Amino acid sequence: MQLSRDDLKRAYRSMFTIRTFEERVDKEFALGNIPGFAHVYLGQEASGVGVCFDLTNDDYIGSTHRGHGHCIAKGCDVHGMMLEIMGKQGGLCGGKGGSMHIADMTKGMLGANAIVGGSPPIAVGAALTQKLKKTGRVAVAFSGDGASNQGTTFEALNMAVVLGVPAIFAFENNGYGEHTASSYAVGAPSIAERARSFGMPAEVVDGSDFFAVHQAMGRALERGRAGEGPYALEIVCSRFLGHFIGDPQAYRLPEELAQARGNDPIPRFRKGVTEAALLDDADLDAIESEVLAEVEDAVAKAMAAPRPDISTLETDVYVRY
Amino acid sequence: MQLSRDDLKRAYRSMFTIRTFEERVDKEFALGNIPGFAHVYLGQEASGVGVCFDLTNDDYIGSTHRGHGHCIAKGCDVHGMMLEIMGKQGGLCGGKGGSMHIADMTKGMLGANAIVGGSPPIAVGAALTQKLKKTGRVAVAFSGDGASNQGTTFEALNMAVVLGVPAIFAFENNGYGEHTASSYAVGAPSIAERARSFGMPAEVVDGSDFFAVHQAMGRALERGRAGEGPYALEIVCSRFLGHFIGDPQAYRLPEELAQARGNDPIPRFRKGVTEAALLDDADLDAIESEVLAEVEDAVAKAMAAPRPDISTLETDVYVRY
Amino acid sequence: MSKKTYGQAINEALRGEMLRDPNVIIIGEDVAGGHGASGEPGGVGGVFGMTAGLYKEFGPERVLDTPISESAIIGAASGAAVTGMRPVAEIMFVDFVGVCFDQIYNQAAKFRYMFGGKAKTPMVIRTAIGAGFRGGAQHSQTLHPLFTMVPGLKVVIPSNAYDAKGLLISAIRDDDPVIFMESKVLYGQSMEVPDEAYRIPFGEANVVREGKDLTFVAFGAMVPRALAVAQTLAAEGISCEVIDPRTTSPLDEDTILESVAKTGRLVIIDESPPRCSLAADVGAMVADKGFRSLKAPIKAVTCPHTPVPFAPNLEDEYMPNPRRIEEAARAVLGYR
Amino acid sequence: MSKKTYGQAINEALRGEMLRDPNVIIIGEDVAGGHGASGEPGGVGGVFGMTAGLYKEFGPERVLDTPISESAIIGAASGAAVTGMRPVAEIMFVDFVGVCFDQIYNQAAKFRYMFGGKAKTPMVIRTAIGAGFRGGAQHSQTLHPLFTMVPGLKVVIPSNAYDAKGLLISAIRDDDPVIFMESKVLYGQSMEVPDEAYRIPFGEANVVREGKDLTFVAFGAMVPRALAVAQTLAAEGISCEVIDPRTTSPLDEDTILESVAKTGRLVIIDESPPRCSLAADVGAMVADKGFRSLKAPIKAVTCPHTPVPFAPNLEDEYMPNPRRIEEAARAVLGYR
Ligand SMILES: Cc1ncc(C[n+]2csc(CCOP(=O)(O)OP(=O)(O)O)c2C)c(N)n1
Ligand SMILES: Cc1ncc(C[n+]2csc(CCOP(=O)(O)OP(=O)(O)O)c2C)c(N)n1
Ligand SMILES: [Mg+2]
Ligand SMILES: [Mg+2]
Repeated sequence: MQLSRDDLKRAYRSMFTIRTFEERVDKEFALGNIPGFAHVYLGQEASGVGVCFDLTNDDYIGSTHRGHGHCIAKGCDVHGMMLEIMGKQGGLCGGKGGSMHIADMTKGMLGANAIVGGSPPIAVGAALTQKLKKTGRVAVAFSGDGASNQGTTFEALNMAVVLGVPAIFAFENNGYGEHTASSYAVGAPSIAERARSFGMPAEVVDGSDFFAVHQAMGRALERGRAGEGPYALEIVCSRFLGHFIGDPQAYRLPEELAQARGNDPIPRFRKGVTEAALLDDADLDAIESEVLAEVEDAVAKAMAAPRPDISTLETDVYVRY
Repeated sequence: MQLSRDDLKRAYRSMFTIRTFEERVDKEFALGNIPGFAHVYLGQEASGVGVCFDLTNDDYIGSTHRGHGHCIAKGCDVHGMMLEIMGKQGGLCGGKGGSMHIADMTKGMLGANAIVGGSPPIAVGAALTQKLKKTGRVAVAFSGDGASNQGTTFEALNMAVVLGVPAIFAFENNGYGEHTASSYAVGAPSIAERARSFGMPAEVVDGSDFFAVHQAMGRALERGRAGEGPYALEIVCSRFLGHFIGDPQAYRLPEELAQARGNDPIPRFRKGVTEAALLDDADLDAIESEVLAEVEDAVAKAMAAPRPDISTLETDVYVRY
Repeated sequence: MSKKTYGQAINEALRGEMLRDPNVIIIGEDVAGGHGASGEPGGVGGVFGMTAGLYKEFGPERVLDTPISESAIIGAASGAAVTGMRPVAEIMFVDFVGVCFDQIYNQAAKFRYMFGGKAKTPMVIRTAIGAGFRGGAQHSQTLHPLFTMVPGLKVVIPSNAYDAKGLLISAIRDDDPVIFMESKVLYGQSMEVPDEAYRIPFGEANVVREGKDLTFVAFGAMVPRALAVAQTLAAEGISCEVIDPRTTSPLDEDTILESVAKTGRLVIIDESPPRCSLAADVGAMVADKGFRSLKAPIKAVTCPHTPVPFAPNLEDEYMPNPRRIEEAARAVLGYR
Repeated sequence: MSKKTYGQAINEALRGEMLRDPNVIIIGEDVAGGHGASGEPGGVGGVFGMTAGLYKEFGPERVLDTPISESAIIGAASGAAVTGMRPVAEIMFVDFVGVCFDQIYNQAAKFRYMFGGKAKTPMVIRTAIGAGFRGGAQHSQTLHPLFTMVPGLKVVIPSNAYDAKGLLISAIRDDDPVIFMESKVLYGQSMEVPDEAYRIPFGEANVVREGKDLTFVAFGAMVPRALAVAQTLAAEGISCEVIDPRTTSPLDEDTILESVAKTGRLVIIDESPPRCSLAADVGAMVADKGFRSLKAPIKAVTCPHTPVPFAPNLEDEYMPNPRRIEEAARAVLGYR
């Protein structure tokens, strides 16, 4: 079945929200309004949205240090996110987490993770619950190409096969782990092939094409929902900016960056759906205006919000101690 | 080139020494003469000997908890080993290591390792030295089928490819990791195939056939010595006894055990070389007598030896502190 | 009530909790055993037999054998815990935590705080600890300090069968991640243990023996050793109080401080190398909060700053033994 | 001699040692940077720039970029070390040690003992530590207690550029495994640092300021904080001695004990959660060996028993700050 017009709008809204949110994070960071460091998802929007599009709040995802896009795609509130990223009261994690630890259990978002390779084992656990409780739900582990070389990730792949759990490994190969190309750090000819050799179906997907990601994810999801076990996707995409905000990425020549920008998933989606007369520019422009206003509002509110109360420093360590 | 008659004698001596040594360890353990626990290598002799046969003292191996066979194959002194396993003065590690930590740097033996998956990363480092110093030497990491699922092992495979070091991964698939079959715990269709997907040549070898192991290792060694990078072998063999001495292994039916015993690498070697008239029974019997006497002597000396001096408890922690 | 070993008490607690709550599952290496072999699976029940019989009773959905992949075991447990299960994961020997420590201290233990209180991670990690087993440097460690220092984790170290059962039940019903450290040398020790379920709360020390001249604080397998020395000294009219904190995080500071207020003298017996140990932790706590009561230096009897040696005579000397405990006690008692 | 930052001092030490000894190699993530990209490799030099320029000067056989595989990084370093190299491995943030801890504490640190003194493992692990960087719970820890407790490992925690250079040179020339902990908040601090090579021995504390009323013991980035409070108190005529142990393993107990013998009062400032911390370690040591000198309780100023929070105000309160240090000092000084 094709996606409905409402679905297409939802997809565009989600991708455009990520785009707007991340551009704004980049800007607010430069202005000194965001403490610490942040890794933005610019250029990878079709991946997160394609993967999360058909997930419910009862399906889980485990994310990475580059997690804002996954959060938005999974339905986290951008107001709560911006508050969190700015370290303010009312943030999704009360200001205690920050950019690299945004989580929202009510949305099935098990947390960004500042440890590369941290999420895959946890996602296997979330998938195990689904198997044991026979919910038909799945758990997705997002990992980068860099994370695909971490021992914990490999263990999770094997464990998922052995336990037969509905875990979906979404490897976002954006070409780089920090400042090192995946062509150097991944010794294998292909991440998908490597995952396949662990005993699960795996495919390579064009991560700049929302539809390609969504369809591949559909196959993974079908298998997961049917209780047939794990699946892996190698989603090939581009990181438009540096590893973290402020990375000058002198190691990438202008041509490489231009080429990445030339394959921008958002205009590509727009072109696709307008040319097919599924949506028209007015539909999409309206979404854009709404999103821009929402993000603007989120920033304004986050800027105005107070810091967390100092009394919260020692709360939330334990349920009870 | 075929192996010379002297080579064949050396191979038989090495395998038979392992067999005799391990049977004696099993017996001395039952008599209470060996403290702690011990994992014997019975049934896997052709693997260790085939892999180590062409290695020099300047080639390295990293071993496992089931390391006695690797030590002997690499040339460690059986007297020093028996002293060590009994926890006596003069043991290869001064009695501080025990069965699971026998090492001998002068023989290129980097240590048994009681952590499953502990050795592969270390072997990558030893191989790195060889690459950087351009020695033409290699480093072998022995791992079991169980260890093939440990994250550290996977990382080592990838790292070896990325750094292009002469590391050889010898996966001894004896069908079990403790009391769990590799058919259950290795989700992949094949350990060799999984290693191959990391970007190195890999092959499956009959681990009860000394010649098959030796020849496959020859290919690995050729690549390593030429500086062409890592190699993996999945050596399929059988564990005659339980995981550790004392394991009743009720989970294996008598037929399975009988089948394993039926493919004993030692009579198989004997049959092969005598039928081909390369060696005769007298040659082999002479070796056996010598080995039996040597192991007998090692046990007698170890039994008579004193415990390490109590003053050594706090030495050897640092070179200087 | 009947005589049970420490090991049986643990097995009974696991079984009882599994019967009570279908969300309790067991996951680890060979916790069933025999999968994929020619014989029947389920006959092993862990290398120490602590989960014996549970696979046969509860089946493969409740007792899960895993590959040798500790990071994935802990991750599977914590991921299952935050999504509604109550997993009891087994790390066979505590020495193996190095391959999965991130999943413990950076993940499971931090979820709740990092997520602003919005996650709950009810999981237990059972693991075997301690020397005296001739296991060598990588199978004989105790490592309770490693866990005690981690905010978000609770650390339990039972010294006898009765406590083992009650503390394990509390651990399984607890809503935070708990590491439950089982002394290998105690597995075979037996005593009267009730058949029914009961809980021992965390953070409540057990005053194993009352005394007025000197306070011993001892953990896990060191408790019987402290008691033995207390008995020896009693023959000379010296009265030692012996405190078993039972959990190191939370730690019952009050009971220790009250005891030192009475005795003025403290010796801590802790089976681990001395640096940043529980001995140091308790000693420093008392040197701050109990300073006024102190009549003598605080002494610790620990292992030396060395790995665990293999040879039996070296290992026996490595562990805090009665001779060294007695020496420390006499030094403190004789202080002028 | 010229003004150099802590970071430059580190870079200079690395470069000097690489020039001196061809066996010194650097291995880690992005220590060169840019491999496989369209541009030139070698322009990164580590995320904090500590290895900047070294790839271009020494080439790919001396400065090795790796995948994100910390266990394999440490194993590669220790395996290279026991076979003749002198690797300097980088673990970008100390928080990441959980994925490779086994290779540190069970392997590299134990080789020598387990093998009866027959192995030598000359390797250094450089790693960035500490809060105040708004890095959140998994990028802000200090974790020196985790390493200090490990027999076989040496632990270095320099508090200024001069020490950083001299201690790093000592670490690289040392024949044992050393973990070298670099405070992120100090990278930009500058002072006069000699251009030539010099060594600062391990286990020799630096008495940063002499005093007679109170002893501060502080580690790494806490040293300047202790000094600042010492200055504040000096204005009131209170004379504080400030001791920077520089290495936590070995620890210079004598200098601390001598100071306490003089002042009778001790406050330890340690950036880590309190349990089994260095603060506890030093406190307990003095409560035993320095008991007779003590005039007041030993106080520790540490972080609370919580993960590191992200929000700046929470993080500032989390770290031992001048207010809390001063409070502790006054409590000890006012003790009767
Ligand atoms: C265990 C661990 N090692 C190293 C890091 C530092 N680090 C953070 S992000 C990153 C690169 C990750 O690359 P990839 O997985 O490809 O994700 P991407 O940044 O491209 O989204 C590294 C090395 C870390 N956070 N955790
Ligand atoms: C990290 C770690 N996990 C678990 C163990 C316990 N253990 C020791 S040997 C073993 C089985 C290893 O199986 P395999 O690698 O196939 O080697 P084999 O015993 O068959 O030679 C296990 C689980 C360990 N020593 N280290
Ligand atoms: Mg990437
Ligand atoms: Mg095996």
